[in-house]
Amino acid sequence: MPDPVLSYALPVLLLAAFPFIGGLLRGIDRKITAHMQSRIGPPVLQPFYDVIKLWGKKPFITSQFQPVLAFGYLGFSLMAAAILVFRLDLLLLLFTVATADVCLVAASFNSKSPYSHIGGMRELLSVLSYEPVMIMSIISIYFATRSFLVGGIFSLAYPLLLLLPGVFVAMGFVLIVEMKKSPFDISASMHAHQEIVRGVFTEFSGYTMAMVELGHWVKMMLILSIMAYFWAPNLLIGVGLALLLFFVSLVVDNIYPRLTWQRMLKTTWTFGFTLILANLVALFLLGGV
Amino acid sequence: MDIMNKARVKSPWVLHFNCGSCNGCDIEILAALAPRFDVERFGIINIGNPKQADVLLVTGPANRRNFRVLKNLYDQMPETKVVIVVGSCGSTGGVFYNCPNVLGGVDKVVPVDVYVPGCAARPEQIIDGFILGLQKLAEKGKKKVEGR
Amino acid sequence: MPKMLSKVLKSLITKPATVRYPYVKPEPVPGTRGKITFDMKKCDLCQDCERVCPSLAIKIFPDEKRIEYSPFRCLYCHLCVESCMQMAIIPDVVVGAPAFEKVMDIFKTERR
Amino acid sequence: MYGELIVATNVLLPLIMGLACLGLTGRGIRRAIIAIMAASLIASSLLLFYSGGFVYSPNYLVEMSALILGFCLVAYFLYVGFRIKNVLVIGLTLLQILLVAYFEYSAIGVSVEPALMVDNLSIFMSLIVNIVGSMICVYALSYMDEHEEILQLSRSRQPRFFFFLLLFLGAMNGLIYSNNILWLAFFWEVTTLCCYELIRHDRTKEAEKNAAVALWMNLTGGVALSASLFVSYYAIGSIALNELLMAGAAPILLLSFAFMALAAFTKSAQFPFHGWLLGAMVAPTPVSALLHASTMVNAGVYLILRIAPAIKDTHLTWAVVLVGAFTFMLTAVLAISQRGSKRILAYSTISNLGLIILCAGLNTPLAYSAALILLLFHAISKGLLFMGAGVVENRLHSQNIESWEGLLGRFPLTAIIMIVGMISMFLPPFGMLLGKWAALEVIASSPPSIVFLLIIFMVIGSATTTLFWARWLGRLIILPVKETKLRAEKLHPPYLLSLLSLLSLDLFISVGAAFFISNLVNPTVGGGYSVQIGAPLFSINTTIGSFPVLLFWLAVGVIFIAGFAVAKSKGGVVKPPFLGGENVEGNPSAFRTMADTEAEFQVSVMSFDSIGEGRLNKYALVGGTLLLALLFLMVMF
Repeated sequence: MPDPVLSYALPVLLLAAFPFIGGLLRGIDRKITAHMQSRIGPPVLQPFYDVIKLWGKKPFITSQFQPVLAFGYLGFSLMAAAILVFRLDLLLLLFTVATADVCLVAASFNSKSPYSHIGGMRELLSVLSYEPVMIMSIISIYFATRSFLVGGIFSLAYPLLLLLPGVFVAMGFVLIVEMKKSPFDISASMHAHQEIVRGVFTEFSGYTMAMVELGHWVKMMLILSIMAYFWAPNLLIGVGLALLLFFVSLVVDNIYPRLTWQRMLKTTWTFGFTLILANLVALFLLGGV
Repeated sequence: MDIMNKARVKSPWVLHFNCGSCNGCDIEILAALAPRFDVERFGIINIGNPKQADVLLVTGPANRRNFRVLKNLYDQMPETKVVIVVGSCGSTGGVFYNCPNVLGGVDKVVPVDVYVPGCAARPEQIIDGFILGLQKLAEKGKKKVEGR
Repeated sequence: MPKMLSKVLKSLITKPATVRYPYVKPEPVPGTRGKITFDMKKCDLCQDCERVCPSLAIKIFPDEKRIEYSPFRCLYCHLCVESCMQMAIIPDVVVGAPAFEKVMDIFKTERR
Repeated sequence: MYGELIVATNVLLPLIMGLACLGLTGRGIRRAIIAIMAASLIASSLLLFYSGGFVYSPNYLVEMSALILGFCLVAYFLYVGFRIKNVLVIGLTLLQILLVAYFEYSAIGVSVEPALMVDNLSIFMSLIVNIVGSMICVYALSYMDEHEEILQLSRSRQPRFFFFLLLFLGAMNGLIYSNNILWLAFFWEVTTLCCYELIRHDRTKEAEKNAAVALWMNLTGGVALSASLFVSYYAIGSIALNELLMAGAAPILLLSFAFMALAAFTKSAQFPFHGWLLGAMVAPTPVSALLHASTMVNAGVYLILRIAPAIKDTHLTWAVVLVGAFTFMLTAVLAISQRGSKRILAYSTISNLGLIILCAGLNTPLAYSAALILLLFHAISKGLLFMGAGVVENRLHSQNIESWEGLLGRFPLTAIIMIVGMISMFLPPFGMLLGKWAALEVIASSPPSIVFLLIIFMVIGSATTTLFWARWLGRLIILPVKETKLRAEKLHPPYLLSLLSLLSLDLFISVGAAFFISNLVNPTVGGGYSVQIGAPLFSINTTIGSFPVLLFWLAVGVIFIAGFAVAKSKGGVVKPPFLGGENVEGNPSAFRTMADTEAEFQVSVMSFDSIGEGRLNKYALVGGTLLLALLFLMVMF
């Protein structure tokens, strides 16, 4: 389908919408969380107010490199989103997400602050905990589609979810880690106090923080979009599916306490690996490949 | 820049600093954050980090040990910012007025924008204080724009 | 966890416990110790209240026949109310309102 | 004539120039010698690349002298064994002498036509060895001056050092040109000798000890190679590598290949032979750089790549894959518990070599391409990293990465070189990631019997790789507020020349990866396989994925330019870190304590002591040994 509208205009539009939908979702997230805690919560547009306000504050930085790296986090997240909407290689997407994370960690390591150093280290550990699961998920998608290109998902006879339910659940873990939700929020919870102040975000302020926040939304949207692709031919059901998992992650956030990094690693790896491997073995046995 | 000011008023992030209070006011602040009063309705988040905070919420009188800390935290908050003092001790020194270690009100150390009386101040009053504080924040935001 | 789960889901569908404070003002609770006012018709400027005040919130200038009371200093302990022989101090149930400046409440009398 | 010229410049000239270094000890003369040597090595390898392969057979006299030299070499090893009283060394050397002497006795007059054969793989290796190797030699000029200054030697030992350095390059070239397995074994032993002598260069107790370990492990490889020679002679009556590779996969030949693989594992420091490469870190840094980037470990990989097409579709190849995969994962995990800069680099090398061996063992066209891509980019990046680490080590007098804190503020140029080197090891769009991308695709398309195991090894290995590099990278870029402005930094000209040329080479071939893959890697793959990696100018395509390299670089460029633009337009006031408000005026890395005193604080890297060497080494040794047993078990099937 060489339709220029479908192959270029739509992805660009989608890409531009990514931060907005992400921000809206963050607002909904806060609203739902508040209601779960029997509160009213902020308006749905609250995340946008926050980011606009942060952008307008007087800039404090830790060094000349920090804003560049913070922008790198946003930029590489957007780039990963671009890779997804333009239907390029999924492995490439993964590497780009890792690059974005390294940018964030590097920015937090940039100042000599104990809090952001511990936060950065923990952020690396959470990368360590979700990256293998994510690579395995992508390889599983490859097993189902025989292609690493996103386009392969669209040429499948069955929705991906029917072939890879275990992988879908495992991606749920990735989502929770990426959203920095409890129980995997050791590097930095999105608000309120914690033992290391704001962890990896401690030394960001003003516009650098705004960029990091935007990048965070984009990344959340990225994972949710991958989830949506699990029902690729009918994206509407896919979006519903992604939103369902989003809601589940909020519930989990509210009922689980924070884990230590060892527990986090054990949980994501054991559950993720077992789910994916069991799924793949079943796929091989049933001859679905 | 109107949008900016609106956003500023809609999203005041709070740094709460206990300057040596008896914890009465702190508990009331937490009560204001908790579901019954839920100040997150106004976008107020207890951020705990001066670099991202807009409102410095101080309880307790300034004393010789930690006025430096207070000053430092204030300096580390980027403009635009307001300082709200909660409780009588923070406003004037209160019952500790004559203690050898106490300097007096928080306004001896950093410029204070809003005083919330009470011992301890009730959550309703803290919310009222916030409303005044946000007015001040909007004013400061406007001034900043005009100042350019 | 299951307990938490049911709780979380229940509060998701029930009405929030939040009081919409600035829009809905609560009824003041009787018996709360709040701000004080001086009934200058009864006050004889004896300075009893000034002496018992733990935080020096009341200052009485007998010569000028003036009382200065700072709600920003007051502890709302109502020792003054108890100590006043003339029953000249009227307790309120609401404490002082927040303000930009620490304004004093000033009471004057023409008596004596 | 042309072949003779190449052999003369690449194999003999280093020896002659090395001898010249030994004789003419002046500093200026040495610099001139190294400069000439580097220029001629690079020129001849480029010439070789442009004019293609050749075959060359030296006359009988040369062959006899090589044999005699070989026996002299082994005799020297025997002497060394007695001197350091190492039973293993003595035993292995005796075994070696026995094997070779018996072979010469029984197969007298066997000759190989041609003795040297240069094909595309040799050319590929030769480019890596000569270009990176000569840069390291240039680098060593400054490094050794500084090194001896620090040690305060009364008499310079540099002539000896450079002799072995150049000999090493010559031997390496000989090794990759050899077609006669006897010659291969001879050059193999020469590299062992150079390695041993260079590791013990500083003559400390530790250096001697580690050199002995390196010696016996590599002698094991030498013995294995001789055994392979023996077996192949009795199987096909020839000791020509090309004939052996053509001969098919009879069980007896598989035994020969298994011995070669064993030899390769010792050289490439795969489990359980990883100990010697870690011990080699006591040597001066150019030695480490040479071992890791251009010579020693690449010899092993070269041998695996050489025999890979021949063991395709045998069980042996899966054993090779498992050794590579196991090493890749476990060393990456071990690396996160390390704090010594050179130790992390060493583990990273072993890990990447494991990945290369894994790919080579998987034995598909794409896998072979992936192995070559990894080999190429690894050599350059690792050379750069070691050279940078050496510069830093000479200044800080410490190998601990804790002391690297804020390098960007202190030595900006070196730090930027190190940062680029590190990024090129684990982040896109640099070449290593290109290789890893290809490797992931290869692993995903490997047969179902082994794919799950490989996937688990691969994901854990690559995730931990990200962790340890990012952690180290974080040390470099700490900028205390005092030093937010970068100062200019002075480096010696040889440092500057070698570091910057490798840096630009790294960037250049990473940006033009598509071009280099189609012109350098694909012809090499073409020797044994059908090329499966398409490389148009802008992107690299396989049948199952695509990596738009140039587009990626463009995007990275845009992101960073935009980032700088935003940073420039918004600016900002540099503020000290948040320390709970207890900051000390004027000193951003101090705080006020409870007792109102000022105290400096440190931020250090997270230590993963619980998963350190003490716990994992035994798994490494036991697992590696079991896998080696598997290697020989597989021969029988």
